[in-house]
Amino acid sequence: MNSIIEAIHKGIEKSGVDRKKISIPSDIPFEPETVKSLGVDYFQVPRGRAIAFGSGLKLGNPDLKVIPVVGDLMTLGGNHFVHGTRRNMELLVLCINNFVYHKIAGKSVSVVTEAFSPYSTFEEPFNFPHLGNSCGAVYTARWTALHTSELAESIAEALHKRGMSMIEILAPGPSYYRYITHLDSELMQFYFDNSILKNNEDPRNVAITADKKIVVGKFTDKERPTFIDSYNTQHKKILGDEFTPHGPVFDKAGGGNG
Amino acid sequence: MKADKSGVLTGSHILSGNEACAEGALAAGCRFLGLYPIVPSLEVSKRFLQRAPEVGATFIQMEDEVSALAAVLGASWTGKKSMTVTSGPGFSLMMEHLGLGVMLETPCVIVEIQMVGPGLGLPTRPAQGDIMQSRWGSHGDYEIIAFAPSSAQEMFDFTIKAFNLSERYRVPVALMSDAYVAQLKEKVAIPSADQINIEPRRYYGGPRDSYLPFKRDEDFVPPMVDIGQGYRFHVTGLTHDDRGYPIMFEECQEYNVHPLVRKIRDFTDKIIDIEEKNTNDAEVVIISYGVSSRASLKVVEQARSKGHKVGSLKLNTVWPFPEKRVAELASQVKAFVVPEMNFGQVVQEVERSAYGKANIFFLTHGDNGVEYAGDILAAVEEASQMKETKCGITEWKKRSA
Amino acid sequence: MATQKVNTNKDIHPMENLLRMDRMPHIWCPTCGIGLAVTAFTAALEKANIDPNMVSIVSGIGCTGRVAGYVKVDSFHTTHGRPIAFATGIKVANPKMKVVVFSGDGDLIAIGGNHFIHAARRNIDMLVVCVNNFIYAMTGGQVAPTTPLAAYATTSPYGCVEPPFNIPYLADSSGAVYVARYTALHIRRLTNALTEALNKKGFSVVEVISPCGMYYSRINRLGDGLEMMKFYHDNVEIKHGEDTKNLEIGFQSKIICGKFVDRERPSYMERYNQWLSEVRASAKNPEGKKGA
Amino acid sequence: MKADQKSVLTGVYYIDGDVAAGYGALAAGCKFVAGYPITPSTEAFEAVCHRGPKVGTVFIQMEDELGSISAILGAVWSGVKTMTITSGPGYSLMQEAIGFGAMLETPFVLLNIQRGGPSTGVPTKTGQADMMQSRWGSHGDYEVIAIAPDSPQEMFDYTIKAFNLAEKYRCPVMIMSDECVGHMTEKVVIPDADKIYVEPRRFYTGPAADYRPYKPDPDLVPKMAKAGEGLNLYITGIVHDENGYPVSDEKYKSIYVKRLVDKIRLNKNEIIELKEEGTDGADVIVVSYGISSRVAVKGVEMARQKGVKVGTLRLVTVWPFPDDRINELAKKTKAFVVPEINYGQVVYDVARCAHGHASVVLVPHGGAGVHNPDDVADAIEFAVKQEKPLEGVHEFKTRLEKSVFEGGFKLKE
Repeated sequence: MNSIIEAIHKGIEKSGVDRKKISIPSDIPFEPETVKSLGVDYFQVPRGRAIAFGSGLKLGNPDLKVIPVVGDLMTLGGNHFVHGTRRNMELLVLCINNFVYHKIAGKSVSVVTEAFSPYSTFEEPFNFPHLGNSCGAVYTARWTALHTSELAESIAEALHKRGMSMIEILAPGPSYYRYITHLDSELMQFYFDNSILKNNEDPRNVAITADKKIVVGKFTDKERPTFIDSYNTQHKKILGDEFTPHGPVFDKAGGGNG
Repeated sequence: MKADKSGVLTGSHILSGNEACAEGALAAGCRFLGLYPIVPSLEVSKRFLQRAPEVGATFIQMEDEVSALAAVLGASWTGKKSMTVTSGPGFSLMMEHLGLGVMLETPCVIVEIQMVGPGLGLPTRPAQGDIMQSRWGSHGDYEIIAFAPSSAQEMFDFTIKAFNLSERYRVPVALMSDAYVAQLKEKVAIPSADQINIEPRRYYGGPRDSYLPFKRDEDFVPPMVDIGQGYRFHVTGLTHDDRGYPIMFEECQEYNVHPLVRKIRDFTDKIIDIEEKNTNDAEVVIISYGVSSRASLKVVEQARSKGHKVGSLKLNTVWPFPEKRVAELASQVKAFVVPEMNFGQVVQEVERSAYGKANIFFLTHGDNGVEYAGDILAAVEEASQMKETKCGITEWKKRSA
Repeated sequence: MATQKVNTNKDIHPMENLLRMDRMPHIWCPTCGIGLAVTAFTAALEKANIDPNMVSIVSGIGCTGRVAGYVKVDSFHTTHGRPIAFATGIKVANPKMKVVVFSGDGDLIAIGGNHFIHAARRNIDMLVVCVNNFIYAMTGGQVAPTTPLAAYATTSPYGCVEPPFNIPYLADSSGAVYVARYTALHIRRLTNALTEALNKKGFSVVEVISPCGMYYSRINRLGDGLEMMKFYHDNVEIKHGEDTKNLEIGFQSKIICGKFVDRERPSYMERYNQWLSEVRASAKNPEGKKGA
Repeated sequence: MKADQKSVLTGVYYIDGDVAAGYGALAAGCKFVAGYPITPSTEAFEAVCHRGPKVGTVFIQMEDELGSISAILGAVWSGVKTMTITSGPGYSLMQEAIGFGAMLETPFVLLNIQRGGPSTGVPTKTGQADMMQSRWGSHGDYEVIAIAPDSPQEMFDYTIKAFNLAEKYRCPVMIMSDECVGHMTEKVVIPDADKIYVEPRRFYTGPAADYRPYKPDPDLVPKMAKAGEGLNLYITGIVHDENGYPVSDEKYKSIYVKRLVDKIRLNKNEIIELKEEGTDGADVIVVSYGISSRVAVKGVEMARQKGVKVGTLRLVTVWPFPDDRINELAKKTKAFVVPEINYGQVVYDVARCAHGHASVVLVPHGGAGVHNPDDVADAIEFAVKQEKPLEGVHEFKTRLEKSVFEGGFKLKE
């Protein structure tokens, strides 16, 4: 089993969350056996739409734990990411970063003359933890696919966060319509070797650049009312008893379960 | 006008359809590619990007297909011939900007490599399920030109034609290929630059002060200018007058949008490109396009050798649809046989154009994606033995399956 | 290059050579701030000494989306949310053009959010003027991603439940090289900022806080545009160089204005050209074919 | 199943079509609405925002139309009924996800208030030019159901019907209204909840281990499940087998994708709803839908006064198209006159089904307004005069076209 899937598996295990309640909308294809072994509900959605689809799942049934898995660095889905984060939609976004960026820690990693990595070689990638943090994510972290145990730990922790959590997973993989299991092990090892752990680092400083080592770790861990919280409190405040609360109400002002 | 030498790779090459398409674009003078990668259209951009530095072409990989086509439209207004390349889901995302391209009358080419749909479909398998979408996919009224190449050579030739028509009529032109043609490696003969005719952009030549961006010539096509020339014009996706200023009355809608339709509809005879084979005395005519026509042409030979009077009508341009010619043939033939790799799209146009004068057999694709010539032959044989006219579409049930 | 001079003839509008006078009067409501932003922009265009023939304005849909129709340069009124993508095409295909995207908060940050962050990341050389009136005004006052928490709008009839975007922070964190914010009241500072941004190489963002007397302040009972202007006068704090994360705007809270980011990063075309020269060099030298 | 009392605002109202559709959705049990503001459909979304929180319907204004439709697809799979609301350009943006929804056999309702197009067009005025788009707008082969209401009352009634059809056939159902109907204010009667029939979702109730997401019932429609029930769903937009697992073999297309079109095509007699009047023995039949059918009434009256035998056929459901009925009528009548607010869309299907038995006359209109009834009357007279059927679709030259393109027309500024 692939290291990321293994981490998801272990993470769910550790978190103690009921697998039945977990939904994974993803724009990366998972193999049916993988989904079976994870014991979750899985949806393969059009590229970039995992977070929007996941928002619908969560709002339709607030009891669900939704883990959108997005590949290709959210090029298409960037907007859903920033807005979902701003709203603090209760999702755990696993951002599988399979870009082939040409220089890491001063060394040439991969040479692509054609732009079929999600980024053209000459473009600079996003600093995703920083972007997530600046939009208001309650939890951001970054690991490589070889940091399996840390990643699992992170997933377990983030599953209990109330709000948008985001874990970037550096997992160089060659192409687009492949299953998640096809990762470039050599590159993975390279990324693993050239990363340094810096927990609680200011996300501003964790950009992946040509001359520095990759910073991994947990960068953000904070609290903020979720979309459903704000939805319930605001409507309760204005409408009073006329309002039918949506899902479990955690806010004190809102009262117990509606 | 002759082609620019720098983009023409004269000679005989073994190229995949996708590569031939990129070569065709460069030969046609395309100097801007806005793309977002999607299987099975990757090789077009790959080839284009490899050749871009030497030819002096520019490209950008955008964040999605929505922006890829938007960038192409922007680039086209700088005077660079532009194109984008995509496949099923990406084409669906481009629908809004197809409408913008129509409304701004921006010449550009959209290469679409069809795959099995809907949804995510089968990304690597061929289909012809987006033909109706290319005609009707965006909101509002418009007419469009769509080519359907059937070989690598045609990918090259039709790409050039697509650019030419796009400039001539100031309309986005779609090249509706499929995953099969796109990946088929074949011999492609690229002529020398002076043998390739290029339609120059219809630039405005009058006095600077009296330029109006949408002042139409007799044929409803307005001449164009590039940005940065000091015309300081305005264009909008809203319903507009000659100046490009929004005016939202019923009369202006008629004044603005009806010509968008008429500039194609009134000139269909000049645009339509069909190839006929043995239709003079035919009792059955196979109407097909794209990769299906390869099987059809084979069937014509086989059937003729068996003594059936069979002809073929190959639609090089699917849109606008050659309804007049089909109607003419309808009064001559007993039946049309229409093989398509979908569940019935162009066959409906055939039904409409036949006016109940001929039977229509529809063949959906075979199990391996493309038609079995044997199925078409069987359908042709049955059609040629028909006594009465039943009209309407008869779905042909495969025997080989 | 033709230098534009401010017209001193009193019969002619001073901005006549940069505005489409044949389209006046414009569609904006009384006391709207968009016109002020346009005035500041045209003044900046003259101050920056840029040939207007080489400027292209791209707008999307919305009230601010109509700006392209009033400024007399090559101007494009495109689809909702996509002006940045359209402008990217123009800039990359013809790098000589000075490309300006002039649009509203809903257009650029809601539906166009993805293009906004990606263009900032790529550092495409363009100036983005984002007029923020906290609401979708053209469609009649719907909630926007900039509407402050608990503010009313027609699609948040019981108060907005989503925290708004801090646009400078978003721009900064996605890589913009120049970020400033002023209100429509600060016309002189705004003009200076726009002048500076026009001459900046890379992705520059200027946010213009604008009163919307017709929808935002009417629905929220904040008075008309003039009262909003008074509010800006009393509640704006100019703090240059303030950390962008502190720039959130709450409902009728203090607004921090100023220039926040001014840095250097290689622009998209610089990176592109560098790649191009490397590829060309390696093509000449087959042994180094790997290039890049 | 009866509607939920709380969600039905029983009474007599004077509201516009958009609001009526919003109330219809709530009455039909819609529990989640995602939208994005776009003229002229916003009033429907606003109606949901106002009433929703009181009846337990959650709403969200997403960042764009791509997000809206993706969110409602997600919400369906979490077990609720959903709808999204849009207009022209937004509809174009939704096309990818509509195909995806069709592939997943996700029941959802899409309210499209049509406006003049293409591109931005005339946002505040009417059009009917998205009809073909509703049928063909996404890539690949699929079928949808499209309904064209012509009054606020119908906006209410047919929104409920749309939800029912969506649940019954597990397919996207489009309500293809237009700006005129959307902004038209009329009397709307909302009945008691127990008089409203609401189709329940066809949930699977058997043992979890035996659940096959795409195993069809005899009517070709499979049973639905929801996330979080321990069914270990594997749902993909890739061509899939009964288990929902992706298949890569082309031959499965004809087995599994064909069902997407067959479940509508073979059930079409149950789906199609037509309103006919005076078609028996008519010399000319006016085929219309949506607002055009109301405008046509006047034209028909005028023609009748002149002694022409005119019948009317109103397409309440435009898709699936009533091929057989049109074909039957074509054999009995001399001509079809089709007024629609576009330059020819549904008229092509009328022509297709007429099989040359009757003339087909299109009365076009570019949008931003409705037909002049005189044009409809003239077109009827023109059509009845033809001795034998005209070939092809005859485009009738309207007064508007003549006034704009013939002789010294100047646009008002």
